[in-house]
Amino acid sequence: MSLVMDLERKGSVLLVRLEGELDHHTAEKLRKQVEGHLTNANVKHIVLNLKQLSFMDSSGLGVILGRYKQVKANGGEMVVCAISPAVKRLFEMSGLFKIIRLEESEQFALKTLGVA
Amino acid sequence: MSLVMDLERKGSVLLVRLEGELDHHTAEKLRKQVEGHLTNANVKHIVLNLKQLSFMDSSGLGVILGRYKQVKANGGEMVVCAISPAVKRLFEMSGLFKIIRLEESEQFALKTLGVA
Amino acid sequence: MRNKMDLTFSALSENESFARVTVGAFIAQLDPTMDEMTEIKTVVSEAVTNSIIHGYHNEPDGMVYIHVTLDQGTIELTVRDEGMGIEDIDEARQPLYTTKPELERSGMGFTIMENFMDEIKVISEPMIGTTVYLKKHLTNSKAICN
Amino acid sequence: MRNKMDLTFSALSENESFARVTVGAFIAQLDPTMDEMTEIKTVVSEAVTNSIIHGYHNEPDGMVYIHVTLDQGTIELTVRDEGMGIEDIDEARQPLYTTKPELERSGMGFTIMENFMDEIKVISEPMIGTTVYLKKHLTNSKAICN
Ligand SMILES: Nc1ncnc2c1ncn2[C@@H]1O[C@H](COP(=O)(O)OP(=O)(O)O)[C@@H](O)[C@H]1O
Ligand SMILES: Nc1ncnc2c1ncn2[C@@H]1O[C@H](COP(=O)(O)OP(=O)(O)O)[C@@H](O)[C@H]1O
Repeated sequence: MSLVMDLERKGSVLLVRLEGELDHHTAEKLRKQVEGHLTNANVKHIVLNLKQLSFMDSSGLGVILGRYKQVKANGGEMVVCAISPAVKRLFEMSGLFKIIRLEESEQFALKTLGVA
Repeated sequence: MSLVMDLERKGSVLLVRLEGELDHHTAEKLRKQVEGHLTNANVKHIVLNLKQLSFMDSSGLGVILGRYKQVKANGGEMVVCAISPAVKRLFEMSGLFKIIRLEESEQFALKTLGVA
Repeated sequence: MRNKMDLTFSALSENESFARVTVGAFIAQLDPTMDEMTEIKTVVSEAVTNSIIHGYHNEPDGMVYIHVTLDQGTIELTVRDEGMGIEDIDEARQPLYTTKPELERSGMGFTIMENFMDEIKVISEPMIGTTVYLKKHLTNSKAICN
Repeated sequence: MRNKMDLTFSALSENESFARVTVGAFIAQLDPTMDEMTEIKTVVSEAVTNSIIHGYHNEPDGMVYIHVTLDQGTIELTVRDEGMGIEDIDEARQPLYTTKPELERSGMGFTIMENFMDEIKVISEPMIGTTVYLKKHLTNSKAICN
């Protein structure tokens, strides 16, 4: 089991869909992929769809927090959607919801950022 | 993963459908189940449907051979059907096809024994 | 039923998921709930990742040692390395504390372990290594009746 | 990439499937074909079952030891016990030979190991124990390029 990443730009939003397991091993790959797309000057926000994510640990929190800081520095926002109860617990434990917005669905998340 | 056994009498035939993994641990359970049904005087033959079997090793060969001997002693036959290439290799290696008949499908196996 | 296993493997990040799968397959015998399974796998991931990153600084020659005992529905899990060790354990266990922010560590590993398990003990000595001992009792009835 | 692991567990028949899953999860890194995966799992099952049944006579206090090394697409697998041992190894390796027909053993364990692996070595001493050393080179290109 590893991580499948699907990245797509929609206007000013980088939509990132993850499938599989996000741990220390796969977090580095995700970091590189997302950073590659963030060099695009049009990208301001990130929407992270975790619907197909079957596992995540604190390395996942780290890489998400890292990307949050990057978009924040450019005045952008980070929104996560479709998260499992297990991932939700990790977000709550770490206080990540104070800075990262949670939305039910991808479509709704995109809408709040004026896309889709 | 363990073994799910589905046993059903059809006339003189005991139809045994296996799902999951047949190894030393689960072979003993299978032996007991089948022997319980073989006490029924009406049962003469065994049809073994291995379509849903995802794993088998030499302990599986042993328990199948053991049941073959029991039906053989009563003048009955043992027929296996719907086996995977992996299981087929084990049967070939051990020469089990010399004594146990292979049929494509469960329906066909039952028909050759005058049932269904 | 009492059952135990030891697992030792190279300190490679590829082995993080392997360690989770292995411990998960072993505890499956106790028929844990989905939540308990996730908690155990997460905890294994945290402790093993720490040994690889902090204990051995990603040096794959190091070995990570896992020991699991199952007894009457109780899981005892030990993750050990012969790496760097921890200077100040109390400080290390603080939420959000990390010595490797440049690797985007969140500092939540120990906090997650504490939250997901009933008991945690950390024994560490600089230059000798670190042992994390974790314990959890499953709520499941099958486990208790075994 | 060179990667290795050691696994030790109680001689319980419940652990046969656990051993298969664990070795399977470890070798998955080499991206074997489905056939190769089945062959390795079968071989693990045969050797582990032998240690439990023949080595330890189903006595769960005994421990079974597995060692796996992955190197350039080659799998080296060792299964060891500290049980009964084998008097005559050549005789034991004959197809259909078994000392436990009453347990419905087929006597095909060693034959399957020989057929599914490229190399097999059996070292055994009565009252000391048995070590089965197995080797297989994967045909897969990813494994070779690693
Ligand atoms: N096995 C270990 N060996 C050495 N240091 C460790 C080990 N485990 C944890 N630490 C130390 O404890 C700190 C906190 O660990 P943790 O809560 O898991 O957060 P993180 O891994 O995100 O840094 C680490 O940053 C590290 O300094
Ligand atoms: N680990 C072991 N310890 C002791 N004896 C063994 C061991 N493995 C195999 N043997 C002996 O070798 C014989 C043949 O083994 P095998 O080919 O696997 O067939 P089976 O397990 O069906 O008997 C066994 O019956 C047993 O006498």
